[in-house]
Amino acid sequence: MLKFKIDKLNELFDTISAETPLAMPLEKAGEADYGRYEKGAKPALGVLKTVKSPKDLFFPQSETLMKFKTEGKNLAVEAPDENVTPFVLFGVKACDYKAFEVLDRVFLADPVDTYYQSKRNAATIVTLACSKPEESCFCKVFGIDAAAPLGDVTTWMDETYLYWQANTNKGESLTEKVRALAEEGGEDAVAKQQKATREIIDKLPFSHLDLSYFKENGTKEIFDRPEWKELSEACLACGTCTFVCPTCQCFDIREFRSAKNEVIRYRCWDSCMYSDFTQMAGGNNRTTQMQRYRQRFMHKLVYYPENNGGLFSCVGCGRCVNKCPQKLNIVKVAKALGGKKHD
Amino acid sequence: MQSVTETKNEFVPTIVAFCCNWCSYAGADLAGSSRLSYPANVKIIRVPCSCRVNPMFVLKAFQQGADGVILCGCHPGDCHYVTGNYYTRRRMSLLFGFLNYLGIEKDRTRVEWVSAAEGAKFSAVMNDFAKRINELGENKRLKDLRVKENGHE
Amino acid sequence: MNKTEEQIVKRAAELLDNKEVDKVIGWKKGEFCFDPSPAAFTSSDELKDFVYNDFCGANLSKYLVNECKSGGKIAVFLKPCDTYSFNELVKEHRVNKEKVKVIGVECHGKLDIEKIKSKGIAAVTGAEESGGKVAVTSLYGNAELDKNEVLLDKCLTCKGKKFAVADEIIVLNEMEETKNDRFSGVEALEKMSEEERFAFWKAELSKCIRCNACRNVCPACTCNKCVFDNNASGVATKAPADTFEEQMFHIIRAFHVAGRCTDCGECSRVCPQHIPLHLLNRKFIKDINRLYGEFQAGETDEGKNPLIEYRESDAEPSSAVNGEVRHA
Amino acid sequence: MQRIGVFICWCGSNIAATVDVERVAEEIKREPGVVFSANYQYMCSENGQQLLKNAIKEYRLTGVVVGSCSPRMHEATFRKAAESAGLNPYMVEIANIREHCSWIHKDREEATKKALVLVRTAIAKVNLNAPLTAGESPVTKRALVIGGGIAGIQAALDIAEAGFAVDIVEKNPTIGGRMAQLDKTFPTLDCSACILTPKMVDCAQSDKIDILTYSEVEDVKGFVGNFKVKIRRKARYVDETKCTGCKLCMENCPSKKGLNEFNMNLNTRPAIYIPFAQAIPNVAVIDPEQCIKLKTGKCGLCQMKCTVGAIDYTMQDKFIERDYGAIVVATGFRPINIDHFNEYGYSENKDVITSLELERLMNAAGPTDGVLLRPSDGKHPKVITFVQCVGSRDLTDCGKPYCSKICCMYTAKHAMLIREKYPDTEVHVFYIDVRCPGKNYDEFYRRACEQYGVDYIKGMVGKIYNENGKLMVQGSNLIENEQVTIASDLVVLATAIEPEPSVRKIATLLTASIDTNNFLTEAHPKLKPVESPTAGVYLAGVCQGPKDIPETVSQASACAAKVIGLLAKDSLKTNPCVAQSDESMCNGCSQCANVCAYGAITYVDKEFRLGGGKTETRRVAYVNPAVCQGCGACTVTCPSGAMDLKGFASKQIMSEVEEICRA
Repeated sequence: MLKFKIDKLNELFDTISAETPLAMPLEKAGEADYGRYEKGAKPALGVLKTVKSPKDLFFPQSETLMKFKTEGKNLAVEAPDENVTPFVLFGVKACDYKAFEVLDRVFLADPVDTYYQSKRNAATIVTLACSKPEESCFCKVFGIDAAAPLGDVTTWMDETYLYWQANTNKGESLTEKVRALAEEGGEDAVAKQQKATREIIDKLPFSHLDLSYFKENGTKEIFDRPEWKELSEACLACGTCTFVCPTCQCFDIREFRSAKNEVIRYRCWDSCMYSDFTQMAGGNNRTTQMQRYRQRFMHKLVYYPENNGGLFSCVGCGRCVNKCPQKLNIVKVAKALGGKKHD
Repeated sequence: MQSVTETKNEFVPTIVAFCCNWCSYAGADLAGSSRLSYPANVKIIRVPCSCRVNPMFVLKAFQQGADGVILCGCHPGDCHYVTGNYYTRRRMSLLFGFLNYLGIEKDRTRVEWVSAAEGAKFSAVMNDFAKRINELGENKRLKDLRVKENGHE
Repeated sequence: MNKTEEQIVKRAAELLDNKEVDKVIGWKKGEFCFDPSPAAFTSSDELKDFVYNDFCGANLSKYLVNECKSGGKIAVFLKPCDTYSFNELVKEHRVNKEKVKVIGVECHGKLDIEKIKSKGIAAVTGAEESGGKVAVTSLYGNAELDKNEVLLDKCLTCKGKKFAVADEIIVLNEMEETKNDRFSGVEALEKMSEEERFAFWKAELSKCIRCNACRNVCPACTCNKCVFDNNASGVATKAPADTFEEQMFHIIRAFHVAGRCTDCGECSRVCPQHIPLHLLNRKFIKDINRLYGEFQAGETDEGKNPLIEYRESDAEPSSAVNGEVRHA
Repeated sequence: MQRIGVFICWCGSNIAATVDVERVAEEIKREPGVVFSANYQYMCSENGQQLLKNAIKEYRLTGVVVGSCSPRMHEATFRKAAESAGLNPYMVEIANIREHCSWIHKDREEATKKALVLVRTAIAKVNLNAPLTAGESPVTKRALVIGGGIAGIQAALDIAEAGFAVDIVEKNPTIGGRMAQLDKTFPTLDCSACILTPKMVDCAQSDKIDILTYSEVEDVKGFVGNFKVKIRRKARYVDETKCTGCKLCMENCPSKKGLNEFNMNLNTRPAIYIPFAQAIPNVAVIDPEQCIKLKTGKCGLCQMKCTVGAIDYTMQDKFIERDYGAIVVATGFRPINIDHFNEYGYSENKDVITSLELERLMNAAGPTDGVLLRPSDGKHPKVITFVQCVGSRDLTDCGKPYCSKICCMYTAKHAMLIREKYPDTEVHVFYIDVRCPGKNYDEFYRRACEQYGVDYIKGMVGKIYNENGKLMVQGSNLIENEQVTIASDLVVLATAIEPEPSVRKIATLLTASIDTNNFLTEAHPKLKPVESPTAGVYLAGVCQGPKDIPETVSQASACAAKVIGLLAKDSLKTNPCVAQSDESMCNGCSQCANVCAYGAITYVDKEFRLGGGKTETRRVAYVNPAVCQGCGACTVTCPSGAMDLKGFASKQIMSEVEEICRA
């Protein structure tokens, strides 16, 4: 294990970014989000939850798929360059890292989404263990250990050091580039921090949320529960929960005319909360907000696990719990439907 | 490469002028029949009344690379539709003030009242506006970066 | 349970039991004290989950747009600032006031849990206000904060404690007026140079994730179909695919609600990125006041807003943009 | 996708000299959607139109773009041609490559490029055009003439002659207008009253003409063919149907201090009066400002004396509402106020008078019974000096920038008449230019100089002042290049004329445009000189621009011909470019109705089908296409974009914007 003095972190980031693009949580106008580190940027490593998850790096909110060029009355298609420069993604939390697995199962399954794949392959992911989880966190429910995230490199941070443990070959080669800045050691400090974190996690109010209801009951039974109406009543149909969610993966394909003879076809995040979600020529199969609301949670807790060996498409990051304007969230849904076990 | 740098140096702004059919478009016609010139980069869109101009049109123009947008209508009180330009006046006073509040240069937008009889005024206004936009340079603050440079050959 | 909440629940139960109303719109308790959600109650049994506390910041008036579509009479609890939105909705025929019983409820400023957390307090389990202080409990320890430091932004610039409309009111403790200058934020920006303003808004707006929370919570944004969702409109966008689209969305949205925005502050409350969206709407309000005379949308449920009115002597756009003061 | 044909007009050399029309036509061929492109010398010619018609048929065009002169010029021409070839006329768009391009740019490359952009922009628009069909609206077969001067009288008589009902609304107690005040008329010197009064009588006697004197237009609603006009009938305090015009009341009225407007305030009249002997209607009116009974409640003499009981002191203003198909504006003029022209001393010296005052002083029915006596002492003036262009062609803020057109001729008339009647009088005229175009006009002026020995001095007057009872007119003689001072007994100022100020309000009510001098604007200075840009509104007389009696009468008759042409139709095609609300998006918020100047928008409750067999009733906007004028104010007020304007749809305008910005 290596460790870097906290006051050497900027040097660390400068060293990495001198060679490879580096993405990490940065502060921008008071909020923390992943962004490209440049000299002078403000790292926001102390922030537990960035507003958006790092899925943006692999599945950007909007991404060009291709361009159409017209020449007189002829049309040519231009595909974007899929060669992505290798980059380092730093500071990913355990829950967000787990979310990549959820996304991989969608985008890397046949047919492979090459746009996603190329970026995924290009990334060296450095995770950062949580040390101060909060009340909205419930990663434990999904078997995630926030104190020991995976990734090419795992790091821990306390007041004095950043501890560094390479896990993969990619991780090792990144380590070689920064070794000069590091000292050896830190196992004890990490173990101490992990213990404290795990103790707190055990005490978090949602850590023992029971989702067995969604595994034990049939799709139709869950789908037809009368509580959906009441649960969804206050929903504003905004897309906050889906856009801050690390596992939401729906997108829409749109076009933009970028020049007289050029059209950009791009994809952008869509939200199942929106009234035009899955709109088809013949109309929409979900016409009420209740139906749309139900779709989101059915997908996370029922449909996705059914197709992915029981893996929930929620990692308990708690962003939706924090950000829903009207304080609706997956925890409330799980409790209302899987009710009795919580009383 | 040479030509690219050359075109860059010789900035020719794109200017969109919305003109009401009854006064300002006719004023532009009169400027034409009186052979009162103004820069060719001023291009006119005919609307029935200045009150037809939706803020979205103005933004669309900037998005697509316009460097200046000017609205021309009948003088207040002379609107062919009685009150149309009074609404224009309020809407655009607020909108243009708002754009400036967002940091958009206030001279990039303008409202002028030009009657059907004011061909000379039309030409003078367009000359002046084009000059001012030239001084301001390219619109960089309210533009869609996906929109390609059109080269302004 | 606080006294006011008790009184509200009692009144709601009466109304439902006496069949005076078929539905009551209020707040329902969540997992903590700080996460109540708006909710509808149709029987007095359901009222056990009713909550009215320091975190009931949500403006319930917009829910009436949908609720009014079904038959039956509805009682709604509105804080003073929310009542303006109600009037505006009635004015625009979006809510049928005959169907609604407005019950004004007292408000002493609502708290912002995100602000509490931003004070470095994680894993919050409770927060209670008393005498200008907020006692916060958390898994990491307890803390006491100044109420003013953790008020919702909209409450910092409270419009006042007057109910613009109310069929009845429940006010047990006298509401103290807050002294504030709600335009100081706008003024500070106006004083900046164009470049500084542009940089400020660029940084703020570039955070926008186009979740539409600001629009969807806004009581003035009640279009059946928003231009930004309508592919036929020519301006529809779904993502901030370019910085321009963030600008476009927020400019058009602010313009569409200009003269109709009551300054309820919900847009800023719900923004997941804490973009000070109220500073956009408030610029329009300030300019309307400056140019066309003081105007408070939702003061009454009739009359015209300043953008569908005019005076022959109105300021010219050139001088208006340059800060001319002209009204009445 | 549309199949678009593009036609580039040379307009002789008007376009072709600056724009490479062949290149434009050639490059445009490459545009998506364009299946035909041609250039031609004169597209508006019969052959040009034929080219367009043939192409529409041969290439099955669904859209047409003509690159030519302004759409204000020939849009209608090309639409008609397209229609005759079976294409919906609203599938035609004009790219204005003459007024907005070839005429203002000199550089051929630059102009050609701009022309290309303009044509492409029109293509972008026409791509989104949809066929539009004009609706029909009925025509009310009655005309309104506002103003009862010679213009109004002539228009009314001509319209009535064709068999249509017509109302004259006159704000004064009698019709006749300014012409009734004149003594003789140039260039024939026949008596004004002698030629006017028979026409006034004809009006009164026509069963088609309803004369509403002492009345004003209060409100106008509607549109061509369907105007609804509210008229205020001012309280006259005399029952028109009873009064016989015997004048007993006038003789007995104790209040005699009212200034006689008809005589340009040169003498007084009783509080109850008939403006002049030939007034139509020949009915008295009470001036409430002067009437002792109305002011103090004590008097009532006229009521006692009236043998038919026509006097009614309790009379109130009444409002009537009538429907009209067409409106003629003939509100006339007044001399401008010259009190502030200090150099002429008009307000200080009683013997400095205006030409219209001189008319009254020379008129047999005037304050001096036609004997020319000067106002100050009633003596016969021996030296009379005329000053021309007082307030006309004046670029300072005091006067008017335009030529009042009639002054040169009436001054020649006055000078001649004075010299003839009083040969011992010396007459001088200071002038800038003498402008006498017109049949027998120059001859008339020369007679004044040559036969009547009127002394014309080219030069401006700098100052008029009183010295020992003489009016010293100090001016320059530009021909002799000297300063002259003429000691005069009377000075006559040829005062500029301006539109009657009430025309402003009328213009606003009619939505007729008005220029900076308050003259109503014609739809086209050459091709539509008697029509206002507002359909169904016509202009006669000085309200449109300075003119003399023959011109006024011609214009009035021209108006009448236009009105008759309109009223002869049973229905009119309405403008199909009107607003329309997409009910599925409309919120029913009423904002659009609030900005509609025409009251074209109403609301209806409409049932909509939702999914799953459910329905929902919503309040939605409905636009009456016959009432909507197509301004588009509502479209911007509508936040959801449910309201759009046909022919100028948001998407069309935005596609034009895109094309321009991306050219």
